[in-house]
Amino acid sequence: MSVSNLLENWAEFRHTHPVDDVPHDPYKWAMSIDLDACSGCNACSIACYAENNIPVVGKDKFEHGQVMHWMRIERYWPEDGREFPDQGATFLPMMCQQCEAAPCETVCPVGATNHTADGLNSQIYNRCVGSRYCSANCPFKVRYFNWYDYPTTENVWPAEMTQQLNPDITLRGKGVMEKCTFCVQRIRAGERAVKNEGRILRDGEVQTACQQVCPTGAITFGNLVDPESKVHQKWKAQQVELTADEQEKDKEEGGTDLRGYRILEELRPYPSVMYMERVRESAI
Amino acid sequence: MKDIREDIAWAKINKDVLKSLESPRNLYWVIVIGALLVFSVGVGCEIYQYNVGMGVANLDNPHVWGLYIATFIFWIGMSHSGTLLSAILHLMHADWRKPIYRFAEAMTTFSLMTAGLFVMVHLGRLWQFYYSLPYPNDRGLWPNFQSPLLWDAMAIFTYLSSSILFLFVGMIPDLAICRDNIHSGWRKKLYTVLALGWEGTDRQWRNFRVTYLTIACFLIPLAVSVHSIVASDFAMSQQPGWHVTSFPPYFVAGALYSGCAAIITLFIILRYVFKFEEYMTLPILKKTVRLTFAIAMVWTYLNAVEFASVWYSHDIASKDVLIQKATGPYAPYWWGMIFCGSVVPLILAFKRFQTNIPVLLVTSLLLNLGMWLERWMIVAPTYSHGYYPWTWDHDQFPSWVQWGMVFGSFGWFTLLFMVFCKVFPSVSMYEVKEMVYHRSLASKKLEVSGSQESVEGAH
Amino acid sequence: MHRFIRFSILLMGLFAASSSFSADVALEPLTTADDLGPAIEQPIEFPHNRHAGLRNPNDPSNSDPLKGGMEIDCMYCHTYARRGSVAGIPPLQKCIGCHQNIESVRETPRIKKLFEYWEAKKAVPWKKVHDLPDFVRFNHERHIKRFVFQQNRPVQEVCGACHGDVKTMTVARRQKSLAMGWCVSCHEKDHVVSVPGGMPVGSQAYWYGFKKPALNSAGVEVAKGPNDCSSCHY
Amino acid sequence: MIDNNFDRRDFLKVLGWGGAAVALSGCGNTSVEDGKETVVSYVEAAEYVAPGISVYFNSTCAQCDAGCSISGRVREGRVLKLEGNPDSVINRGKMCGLGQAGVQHHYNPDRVREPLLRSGDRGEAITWDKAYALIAEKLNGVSGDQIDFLTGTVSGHTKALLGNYLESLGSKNHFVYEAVSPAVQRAANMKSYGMEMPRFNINKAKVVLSFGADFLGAWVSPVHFSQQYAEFRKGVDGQRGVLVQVESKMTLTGANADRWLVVRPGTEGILAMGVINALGVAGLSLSADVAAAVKPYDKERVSKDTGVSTESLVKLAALLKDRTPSLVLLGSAAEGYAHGSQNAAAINLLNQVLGNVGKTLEASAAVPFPQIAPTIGNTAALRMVNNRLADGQIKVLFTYGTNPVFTAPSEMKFKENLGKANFRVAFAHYLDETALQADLVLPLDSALEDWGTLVAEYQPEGVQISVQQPLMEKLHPETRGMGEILLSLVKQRQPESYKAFDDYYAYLRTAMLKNKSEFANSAMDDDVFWNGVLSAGIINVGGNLNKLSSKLSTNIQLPAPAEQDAKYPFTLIPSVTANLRDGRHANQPWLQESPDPLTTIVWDSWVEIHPKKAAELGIVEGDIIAIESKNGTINAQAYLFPGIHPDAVSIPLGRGHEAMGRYAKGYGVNPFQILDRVFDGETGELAMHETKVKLSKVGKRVIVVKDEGFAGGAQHGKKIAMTKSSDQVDLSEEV
Repeated sequence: MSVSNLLENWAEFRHTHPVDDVPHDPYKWAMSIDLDACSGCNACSIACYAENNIPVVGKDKFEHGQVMHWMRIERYWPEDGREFPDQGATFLPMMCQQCEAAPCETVCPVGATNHTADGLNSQIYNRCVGSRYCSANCPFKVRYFNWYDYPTTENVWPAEMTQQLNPDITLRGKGVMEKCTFCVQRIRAGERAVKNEGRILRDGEVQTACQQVCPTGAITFGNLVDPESKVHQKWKAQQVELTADEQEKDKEEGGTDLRGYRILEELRPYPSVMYMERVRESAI
Repeated sequence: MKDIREDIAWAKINKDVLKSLESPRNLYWVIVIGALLVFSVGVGCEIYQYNVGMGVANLDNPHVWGLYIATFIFWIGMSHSGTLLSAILHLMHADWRKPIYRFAEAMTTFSLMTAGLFVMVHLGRLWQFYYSLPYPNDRGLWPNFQSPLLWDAMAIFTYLSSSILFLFVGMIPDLAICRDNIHSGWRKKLYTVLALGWEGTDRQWRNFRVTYLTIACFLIPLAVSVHSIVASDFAMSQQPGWHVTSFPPYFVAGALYSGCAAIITLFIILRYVFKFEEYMTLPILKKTVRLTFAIAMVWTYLNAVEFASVWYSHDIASKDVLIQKATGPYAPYWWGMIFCGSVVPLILAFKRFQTNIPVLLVTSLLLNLGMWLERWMIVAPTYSHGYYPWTWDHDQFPSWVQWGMVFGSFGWFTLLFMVFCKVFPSVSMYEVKEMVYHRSLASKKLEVSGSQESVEGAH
Repeated sequence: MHRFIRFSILLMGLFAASSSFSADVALEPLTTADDLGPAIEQPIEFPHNRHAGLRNPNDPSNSDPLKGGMEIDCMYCHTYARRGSVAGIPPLQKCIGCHQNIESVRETPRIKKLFEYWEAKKAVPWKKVHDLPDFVRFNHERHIKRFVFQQNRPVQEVCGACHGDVKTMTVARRQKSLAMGWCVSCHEKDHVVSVPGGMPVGSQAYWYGFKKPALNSAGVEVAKGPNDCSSCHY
Repeated sequence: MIDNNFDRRDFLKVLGWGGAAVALSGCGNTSVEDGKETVVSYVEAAEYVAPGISVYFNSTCAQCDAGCSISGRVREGRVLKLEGNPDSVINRGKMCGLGQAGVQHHYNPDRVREPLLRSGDRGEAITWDKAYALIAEKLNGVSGDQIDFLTGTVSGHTKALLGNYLESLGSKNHFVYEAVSPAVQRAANMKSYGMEMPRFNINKAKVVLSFGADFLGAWVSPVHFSQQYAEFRKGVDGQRGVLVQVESKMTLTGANADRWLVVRPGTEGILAMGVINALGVAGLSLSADVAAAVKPYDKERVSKDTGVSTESLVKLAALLKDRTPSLVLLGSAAEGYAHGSQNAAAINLLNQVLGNVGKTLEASAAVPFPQIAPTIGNTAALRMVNNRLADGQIKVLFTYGTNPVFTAPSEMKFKENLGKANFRVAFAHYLDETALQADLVLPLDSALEDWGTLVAEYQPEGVQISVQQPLMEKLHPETRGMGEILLSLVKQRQPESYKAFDDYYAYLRTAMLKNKSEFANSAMDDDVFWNGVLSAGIINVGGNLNKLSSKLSTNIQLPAPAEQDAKYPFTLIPSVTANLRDGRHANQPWLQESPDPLTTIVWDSWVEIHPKKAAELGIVEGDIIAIESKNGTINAQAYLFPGIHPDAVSIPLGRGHEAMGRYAKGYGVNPFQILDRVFDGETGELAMHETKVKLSKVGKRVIVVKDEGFAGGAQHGKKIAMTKSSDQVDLSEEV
């Protein structure tokens, strides 16, 4: 990439979210998570460990806040001051929201995290210098830094356990940032496979590890620009727009009976993950 | 009281200043060895951190920046002293700056060099830092020009090279004096080379003045921009407590503030160590102190502006962070910053203390402590208490590795400074001569006009 | 004074001009030059030239091993290349499959060694010649499908684009730089989408987003390779 | 000649796997390298084995007994990840966290690698021949009734072979012990429905009232129930299902309930009776004897006894009456008392009164081959073996799939009694607490290396026989499959009848082929059939559909809630977590680091105390608390947990190992140790919730290692995890 190339294509390189002249085509990966279905069982999180070579840091490092779980399950209690949480807890799977206008992308000094044309917020490990500015600017704090060289740390991957490592993913050494990738290795493999067949991916052909394992099917993943995809239909039914910082439906007086929302969308990162509110029975 | 005696002989100025380059006193060696030891603590910590990983600094997710960045801003701030004294006051024709600007400029250069180290040690993959430099490479990649961190790197690099240039250019006539007064050894060779054949001709002086003025003009916007850019590392982010419009002027004021405080400290130390009482006189100190007080009040005002704008805005998250700073686990440090930064300088308002050396030494150290705390209080609490409550983390405390490197940086700075003082004249001889000359002219004028007055009165 | 200001402005302009010029032009030769890798010692000195080299037109029976090759298709042995990300080394059984019927070379030292491995049921510890860094995900299948099948180009030309002229080598040796800029220089080129006789492409998306296929000046549909970092790094 | 005809068993025997140095360098190798690494190459390779291409093989998850069928991702001859097999009716392609950690069971660095013979305090590696000879020698002259097998739940052909071995020894002493097992419920179900484990159709119910059944976490077949739960939430006839959970300590299921009702420990039965009473009041017609039986349980009394408000009780009854069908479930929280059977009977009665039997409760199919049907464990078995050991009736004891030294309450003195047996053989994957006491430890293949079949107790549709097959070559050459060992042992006794079988694989294949007609068309070619079975990983047979009887029993004796013990004022609830269960997988690091869903604590045990009670006692989070029962004291960090009855404290089971390797040893405490020795009156099961404890501060405080941050579970006004009331949503418009 030369300077003239940079200048000529400046507008293209700097597109961080789809605009009218360059829409997402043919892919925009997005997710929908139904909190009413999520039971908080943590299977997705463990699937993520298994798929993405996430190190188990151990008790001491966990205590220091250096855990690496790309997907964490948050547990919220109702805040109405009752003696017992008699409507249970709310579980929320939180991982990189693959924001369309991601705060992390603009600040990285070396461009190690940037937006792909298929709507992912990619993290290029080998480009990362470890300034951690991306994490500093992430409103969701879903980026995890390799504070130690986990591959060589004792008891993280003893010799036998190295055989479990997924060879499709780079093993991250010390000093690089990492985060949920929407299982980009599966997306790329899928894209390659269908290119050979001369078509684009159909809904369900690529599953993320968390989606695949979720016993209650709370996680839906797919191509948002494909009208056939479940995720497209869900977003549409919930009237959630990718590039809105306040949803049209939320402007109605008294709210709506739709459950879809995105977290911290008022900050305008345009997250690619839509959550659907938990429901609690009113008759009891 | 006069800020310099107008009857100092020029030869004496040369002699006094050149003496400071010669045979170091024991005290000098004590300081150098002490500085080396302190620096080696920092080096040891860095070696450990480099080998084991950033985790030993006890940083965590989301607490990804710590004392390194806070101290980095601190040192960048310190660097503004030299620019202020040499460039700004030079343009304003405040000639009392003349005996002290040289070391202030040296301070600029060295604190920038120290600050640069912190950018380095804070990188997770130090060995790959060159990825952030824009140079044509085999990968065909450029750094991300949108990132304030990249602007930062460029601004600091530019500022560092300009201030070295400024320091050097301003020193040329003095280097020639050194060259002419020292007759053998490596010093002779060094000064001969660095003096660039200075002979003191009119033409040389004329060109010298213009060059110096040009660089000074160039440096002032640079100094302002450097700290504005450092401020934009924070202000351009989206985080509560960082995303503040008034950060650039706030940072610049803070920088000038800590720079002035550091000048007072070094003024006192140099005056004592090198016996520069005749040049670094109390009236000059007094002026510096008054300047410091003024800047302290500006800083306090900007602080109040920031708090007020957060308080009266509807930015709940920022307000939360502010409340956390004042009441949470960081409260002692935050109130410490308010005390050191806004209350302690009130001492400087009293005439009695404006020339009281022990009080000023303690005060200036406290001011700098306050400014250092300020930087830490900008960086850390936002991490502890960001947008996302689940990740709030209030018990992160820097480990000894971080403290060690902060400590070590003072050793590094002192070391550089001490070496500088022995190699280069830390008081500008030609400008002091100028000052003495101007003062003698002025007093003659005064005598003449005074006598006329009395003559008139006699009439 | 004005002289100095003018002079410094002139200097700055010169600096800006020269640096942007150098940044602009320096790249091409930097990345496309051949870059010969070190010679590698393999457990068996495999003669690629004998297997893949061109036939000697003067020797139709192909009896003289020093004079000509057998023009075996690269993918006859490196059969995984069209199926997966790695081209792979054929299983020993494939070598034996042919060589047990070629009596003429049965007693040569290399083939004897080969049979020793086979009898011990031990895989030959071939060394990697083209070993990309661990964070690079190169996919052979896509490149083979794109250029051999869809563009109908000769196999040796397509493989040779990255592996060099292997048919002239004994033990393979890296000839191309394989550095990132070198890869990118090819991905930035316009490649013809399809040719008559090539595999039809269907409604396939050649692009990821911005770089859609376009008609070039000759009216032929061309497309560039993917240019996202995360196409190869994840 | 080249043999291209690959035997199915050899598919993994690919030599020269070059991944030994599995790219641990990560980002280290930053430039192109030449000639440093070796290529993955094979001597012979089947068509489907290609470098860089993953192959999926179906097998069965052995992490618990639910029988989920899995699909293992295999590449370059090593298994990388376990995924669900979509064809399995039990898990339909889904998995739980525990199941996925199966790879860490397989690759665990602390596995036993060769047979170990006790020599003083150490284990000495011996050969298998020597081990078998030793067993033969030790069994010589010992009469059959002095030889006992203590195992965990067994099923499939392992069980059949084990039965044959016992028979050859002349022993009938096969005791099946599971420390965490719904055994009381089975007995109660048998009485009420004529079946131990009927089918629960959560997805067909409009209201699920669960008395402590953690069906989303650790109860019976959680992955299957989670899927049912998802359907249930989406709605039956457009009406979203309502979950009401009754328990004293919130489980994962309780945390997902629309209404979580906290009850005084042990009063679940009273509440069930109270609900029946309230249903009667609300107008549901009750038969005379039921009405009579529930008469004393008017809402005021029930409210007073259980702590549930009368208002909630009335609302609950109204909901149950309005929305049918409903389903009442019964879990360990209700079973774990001396009157557990009575609680269970009352809860089953509620189900019957609501008319759920036959609608949401259906008969399950019986396994057509009783010799491979699961033998389900309980705690009564432990009690019997312990008594036999104490009385010196056991000369040779074999243990398999269970860790009684860890899970038996210390008051039973199981460890001491174990010493009274002459010869103890442990079949073990790891040196766990029980294996450490053994004289001979026989190392087992991991579940991913072994052949076998598994039949789950809970069968959602017909009967699924899950086939277990190796996903890769043995990691350690000197381990053996359980079936393999049993075959060798039984060959010692009856060489003639088993000489046809070279190995367990041959036995398994023959045994399956023998019943080919049951599974498929009997005319099918043997190889075709067998390969089909292996590729599917499961066999579905219709099974004999039983009929569910519904026998109303109103003879329920519920004791009044126990008065608070002045000395030991708290009830200890040993909680079963989804990931760690009874602790047999505590050495799998993913499970240790996976935060407990409710407290988010990792790598350690904790004691849950209600914040109100904690404030009374001056306890804050992280205080080390001594929890003292009559039988001992354990120290654990305090965690203030709103989802627990103030008179109860809870400690999770599964941690506190003193053995089992680097990831388990020394993390947390083991509440099994301090359990009181109280048994259910009818079934003799250990009443796990009957332990009374007192708390005292030790005077130390630690930082609780957990994922939850300073803000706890609060959102501070940010819209993060949102909730809507069901009358505000319209689920019918959703996709």
